[in-house]
Order: sequence, then structure tokens, then C-alpha cells
Amino acid sequence: MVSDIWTILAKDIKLDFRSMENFFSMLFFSIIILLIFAFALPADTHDHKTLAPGIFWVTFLLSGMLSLNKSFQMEKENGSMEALLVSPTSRGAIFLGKMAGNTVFIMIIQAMLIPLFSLLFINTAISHFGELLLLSLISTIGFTAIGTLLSGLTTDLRFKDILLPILLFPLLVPLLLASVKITQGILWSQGFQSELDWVKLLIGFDLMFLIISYLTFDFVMEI
Amino acid sequence: MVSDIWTILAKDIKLDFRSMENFFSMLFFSIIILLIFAFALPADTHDHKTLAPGIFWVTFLLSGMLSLNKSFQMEKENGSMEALLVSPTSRGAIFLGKMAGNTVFIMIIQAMLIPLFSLLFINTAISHFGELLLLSLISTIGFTAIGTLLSGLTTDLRFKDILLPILLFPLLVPLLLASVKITQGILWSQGFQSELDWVKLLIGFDLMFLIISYLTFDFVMEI
Amino acid sequence: MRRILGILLIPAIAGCGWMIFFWVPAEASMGIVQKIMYIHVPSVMVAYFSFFIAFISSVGYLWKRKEGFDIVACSTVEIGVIFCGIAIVTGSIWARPTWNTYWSWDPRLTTALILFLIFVGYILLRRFTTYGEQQARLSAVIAIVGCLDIPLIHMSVVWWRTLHQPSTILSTQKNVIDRPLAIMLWISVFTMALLFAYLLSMRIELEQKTRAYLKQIANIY
Amino acid sequence: MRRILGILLIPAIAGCGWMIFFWVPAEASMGIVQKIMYIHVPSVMVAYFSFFIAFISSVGYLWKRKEGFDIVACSTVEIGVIFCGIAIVTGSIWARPTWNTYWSWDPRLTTALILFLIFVGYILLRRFTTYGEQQARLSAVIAIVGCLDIPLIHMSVVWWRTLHQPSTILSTQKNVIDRPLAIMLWISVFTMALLFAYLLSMRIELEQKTRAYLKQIANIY
Repeated sequence: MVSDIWTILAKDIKLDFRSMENFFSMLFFSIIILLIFAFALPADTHDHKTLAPGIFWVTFLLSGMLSLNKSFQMEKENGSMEALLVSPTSRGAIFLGKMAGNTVFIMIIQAMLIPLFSLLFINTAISHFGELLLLSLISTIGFTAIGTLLSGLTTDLRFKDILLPILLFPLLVPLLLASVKITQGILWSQGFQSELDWVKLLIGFDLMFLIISYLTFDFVMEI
Repeated sequence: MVSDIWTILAKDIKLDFRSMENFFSMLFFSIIILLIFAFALPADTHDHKTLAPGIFWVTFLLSGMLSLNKSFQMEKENGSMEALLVSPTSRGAIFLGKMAGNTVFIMIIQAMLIPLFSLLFINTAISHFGELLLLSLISTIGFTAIGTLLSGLTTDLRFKDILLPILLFPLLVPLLLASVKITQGILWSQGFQSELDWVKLLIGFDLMFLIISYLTFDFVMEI
Repeated sequence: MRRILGILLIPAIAGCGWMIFFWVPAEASMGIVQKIMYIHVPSVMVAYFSFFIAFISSVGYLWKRKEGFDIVACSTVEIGVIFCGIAIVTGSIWARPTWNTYWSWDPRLTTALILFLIFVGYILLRRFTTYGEQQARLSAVIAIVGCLDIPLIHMSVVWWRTLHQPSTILSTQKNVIDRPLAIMLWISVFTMALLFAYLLSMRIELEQKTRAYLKQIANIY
Repeated sequence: MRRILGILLIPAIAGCGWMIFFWVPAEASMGIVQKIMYIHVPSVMVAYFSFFIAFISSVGYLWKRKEGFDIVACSTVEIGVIFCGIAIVTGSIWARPTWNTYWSWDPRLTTALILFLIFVGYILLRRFTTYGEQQARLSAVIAIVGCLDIPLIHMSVVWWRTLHQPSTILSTQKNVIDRPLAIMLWISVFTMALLFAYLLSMRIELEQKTRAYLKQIANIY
């Protein structure tokens, strides 16, 4: 089981980073989104301070969604999905492997995005790099738990480009609110402690959807 | 020529609205994006006032991009693109027909989005409905001029989901800045007059890219 | 059975409407607008109830793989979305004189809106897929995930709001309701529940007929 | 030809480096940081120049359909992106002591950043397509559209910024530069242009070899 997860994770990471295009295009997409916000929203530093947490997490949602889009694309295109499904690998292992792959991919993007975000919006963010990255990790787990499930669910469908965000974003509202609030706590006051209730909510979200997605992934991936 | 454009436009509109799913999914996508902004950004009315123009146009860009994505998808899926290309219809007519189709589609979404935007962010927006819709039209023409070209350019490619925004958004920076500024003018002061330079820039943008896209579409659509 | 429901409905709705406008006194501080609560509150309750049924029958479908569960799930979601929409619209109308704005991020309304969007997604998913076992499976998963998310959504929306400004608003709903008003509310809930049961049975029958028809077509080709 | 360039380059860069640090006096108000301008300004100019070449040769490709144009276009874009990147980084470093922040939405820097992103998109487009006539066509279209957008981008970015706050910033760049500083700037521009020509000729040769190799492989299969 664990070795299956590991195999899928290693394969996905290898594919992602062998073709660095994939990684770079996602990184540049995130930069472009940050830039668009910088252009569209008022530029004075006071405003940026209050807006920054929201901008950071909306960028996260948008670029994360595009990462999910490509999650099962490779398997779909060369038809290796069927091979994977009829192999003795359990569905649960496929799910956890894919989810881990998405998590690693998004986390690396986040690690590069935090300094950039700090540069463009709120200079103090970089001094909270560790806390923001930890928060990113906690949010990313919840995000990829639902995201991987829904990405697997929509791969077969015709208008998946549009269906995935419609299904995904409303479900992620608790995650978004919690992340924004905790980021405010980190940037403006005493860090995680000041928003302990939200941290609990976020962890509860992660655990719940990790379990639900793990259990329901079987049904999504039936042939 | 004109009748060719009309045929393609009528066909696209008929297909878009025969399957109302397409239209509704785009509308709900826009609503969800507006909602995410409402959640992620500070909620007091003063802030909303300064943020509103930016939020409106970022939503426009994101939902517009998804509309473009599906622009050539129908033809691609059932292989009728080749039939269209070898038919005596000129490339220019295909371009203008497709562009008109995208424009109509986005404009209908915008017409429904303005009241909603007014409801969620800035109550006075609805009293400027006509001006905002006119501005939307001017912006949409520039947007669909480049957008249709790039959507045609990327349909064949592997990672078009990610490539389209990366190519499109940086090119649209002048359009975004002009639209945001003019919207500020409309919502805060005397309407179009106060931002006349930006209006000129926007119209110049439209004309230039209408011509360039029309001329270069030939090269994009070679078989 | 449905015929009885239908016959019961006509006097129930008529009676309820009459009572709302002629029997029950107007609420002291709100005036006439408060009467919209007799539509708003039952709609919310019916919407939640129908999503709950959708949850149960989706679990049932994935467990037992009986098509009947899927029929109930998809019918009840559609009706639930309609009632949820009614709840949001009536809530906004009620908000207008109360808070002087049509939309105020009241936690309950916001939760209802998010639920509305989730289950609109469910319906769109069904529309984008074709009738079959896959459609039933995928949409059941969405219904389950969506329903389990409800408590988290509600909690986060309440916190999000209250941390912004203390909710002086909620207290107006929680204060002691006059006796006739409370009775009236229960009567309207009961009427709305009748309406829901009637619509659901109609929708289920329609769905069964459609599917029988689709199966026939599939057999021909 | 390229060998001569290469031989010229070594003393040019060495001499230029020496002059920057030992010959030219430090600028009065800025101090030592100002010396980064001798890298920044030439980089910007070279980047713009290379995008201009890319534009010309893209038009040439679409018109004449000679592969040579495409080779020049893709080579010059890659070098242009590198110089554009250098310009952005050196600009940010220069901004730090001047405006006390690494990034200040200075119109020139912002324009450079957008250009950088446009041509990074060009490179990614080439990476996502495979070698062939289609790749050349599509990327030529992007180069043309991107270059024609430059004046609009610059204009809008300048207006966007100046409407926010009067650009007291720009004036520091426009004031009279001391005579030795101006000479130094021209020397460094000349050196950078040499470097550009050398890199471009290397890149073009590499591209020609790669393509010859790809064609060989294609012939085998």
C-alpha cells in the first residue's frame, strides 16, 4: 500500500519535473495572476496591507485549480489510466499517490510565490515565510483532498474546464475563509495563536475531506 | 463575406443557447468568482468602493478566458474544423464570425453580472448600468479580438488550458488598466468624460488588435 | 396517494395564504414586510430537508446500487435548489427594509447561497453527463461531499461575519415571537412541507418516465 | 567573424568593468549603487532591440517562409528574455536604496516585466509545440502581436502610475548627467551590444545544428 502510493507519487513528480515546462508555466501563471491583482486593485500600501491575504489565497485557488486540471491528463492522453485501474494497485493508493503529487507540486509553487507576494504587496510577509509555508501546507492538504477527488471525477467529462471550478470552489469556502483569517493573524498580529479557532476548523476540514475523498474515490474511478 | 460571418455567428449562438448548460455554467462560474472575492477581500463598504472596479474586471478576464476556451472546442471535438477550413469560407470570415459569437456570449454574461456586482459590492453601480454595459462592449471587442486569435492558436496544443492565460493576460494589460480606470470614472465621478484619454487608448487597442488579429488569423488557421 | 396530496394542497395553500394576510396580525416593529417570513423560513427548512434526503439516498445508491435511490436523489436536489433559490430571494427582500440593503452577508443567507451554488453544480454535472450508471455514481459523490460540507460552511460563515462586526442583526430573529405569529409560522411550514411532498412525487414520476423512455430508445439502437 | 567578436569581447568587458569601478566617479547623490545603471540601461536597450529583431524576422517568416527567419526570431527572443530579466533584477536592486523598496511600479520596470512575461509565453509556446512549420507560424504570430502591444503597454503603465501619484521619481533619471557618467553609459551600451551580437551568433549556430540533427532523426524514422 505505502509502496504503491510512493510509486505513483515518484512517477508524477518525475514527470512534472522532467518536463520543467509544466512547472514553469504554472509558476508564470501565478505570477501573472498576482500582477493582474496588482494592476486592478488600488496601489497604495495601506490598501495592499488589508488586501494582501485575500489576494494571496485567490491566487492560490486559481493556480491550484489549473494544477489539478493536469492531474489526470497525462494518464488520460496516453490511455494509461485503464492500465493503472486494472492493475492490482488499490484505488486508495492511487488517490493518495495523486494527492501527494499535487500537494508537492503546489507546495513548491507556494514556496516560490511567497517571496514574490512579499515583494509586490506586503514587504513584511517574507519575515513570516515559515509560518506562511506551514499554513500553505495545511490548506493545500484540504485543497488537494477535495481537488484530486473532483479532478478524477471530471476527467472523463466534456466540459471539465468549467465544471471543475464550479464544483470545487463553493466546497472550498471554509478553507478559503480560514486561510485568509489565519494569514491576517500571521501578518498583523501574533501568528497562529491569534486565530486558533480557524486553525482548528482548517485541520478539521483537512481530516474530514481526506477521509471522505479517500472513501469515495473508489466510486469515482470505477471502470 | 458578410453572409459567411453571419452564418458562423448564427450557428455559434444557436449552439451556445440550444445547450443552455454552457451559458448557465459560465454565469455560475462568474457568480462564484465574484463570491470568492467578496469572501477573500475586506468587507466594509468603504473598501468595497475602491476595490469594486478591479474586482469587476478581474472577474471579466477570468470568465472571458473560460468562454474563449470553449470557442473552437466544438469544431475540434467533432472534427468539423477541417470541413470549415477547406470550405470556400475565407479565414477572415471565420475569424469575424467566431469573434462576434464570443462577443455576444460575453456581453450577455456581463449584462447579467452588472446587477449582481451592484448587489454584492457597490449599490450605485446599477444606476450606471448603461454606461457600464457600453464600456463592457468596448472592452469585450478588444478582448475577443486577441482572445479569438489566441484561442484558435492554442486549440491544437497539448497544454492549452495553461498556455492560453499565460499568452493572453500580459497582452491584455492595457485593456485591463483602461477598463478599471474608466469604471472608476463612471462610478465615482462624471462618467466617460473624466477618463477620455483612457477611452481613446481603449478604442485604439480595439482597432489595432482587430486589424492585426484579422490579418494574422490566416496564418494561425493553416492546415 | 398523490391525488390525495394534490386535493389537500389546494385548501392548504389557499387557507395559509388567507391566514397570512387576514388572520395573523402584522408584526409590531416590522410591519407588513415581516409576512415574507412565512415563505422564507419554510423554504429554508424544506431546502435543507431535501438536501438531507439527497444525502441519504446518494449514500444508499453507492451502497445498494438501486436506481431508485438515484431517481430520488436527483429529483429532491432539483426541488431543493428551487426552494433554496426562493429562500435567498425572499431573504433579500426581507433584508431591504430591515438592513437597508438587499444583500448583507447575513450568515444564514450566505450559507444558503453557497449551498445553492453547490447543488447547481450538481445539476450541471448531471446535465453534462449522459444518463447512465456513471452519471448516478459521480453525482452521488458530489451530493455526499456537498452535504458533509454544510456544517463547516455554516460555521466558517458565521465566524467570518461575527469577527467583522458583532451580529446585532441576529437578535431580531431570536426575540420572543408573539403567539399567533409562531402558530402561523408552523402552519406555513406544514403547508410548504405538503407542497414539497407533492412536487417531489411528481418529479420522481416524471424522472421514472423519462428514464423508461431513454431505455426504450437505447434498446432500439 | 564570430571569432573576431569573441576576441574583441574579452578586452571590451574587462575594460568596461575596470572603467566602471575605477575610472568613472561615483554619482553625487546616489553613491556606489548608481554604478548598477551601467548594466541596467544597456540591458534594457539590448532587450528592446532584440524584441525588435524578433518582430522583423517574424514578419519576414510569415511573408517569405524561409526557415532562417524563424531561427533568428527564436534565438533573439531567448537572449532578449535573459537581458530583460537582468534589467528587471538590476532595476529592483537600484530601486532599493532609491525608493526604499525593491519593487515600486516604476513605469519602465513595469513595462519591462510585462514584456518579459509576454516573451516567456513565447518560449513556453515553442516548448509545448514540436519542431516544425506549425511551431514557426504560431510563434511568429505571438511575436508580432506582442511587439505591437509594446507602445500601448508602455503608455497605459505610465498613465496608470502617474494618475496615482505625481511621478517625482522619474525626474531623478532625467536630470543632467555628468559628462564622464554619460560617456561611461555609452561605452557600456556599446560593450553590451557586442556581447549581444556574440551571444546571438552563438545561439543561431546552436539552433541550426539542433535543427539539422532533428531533421536527420526525422529522416531515419
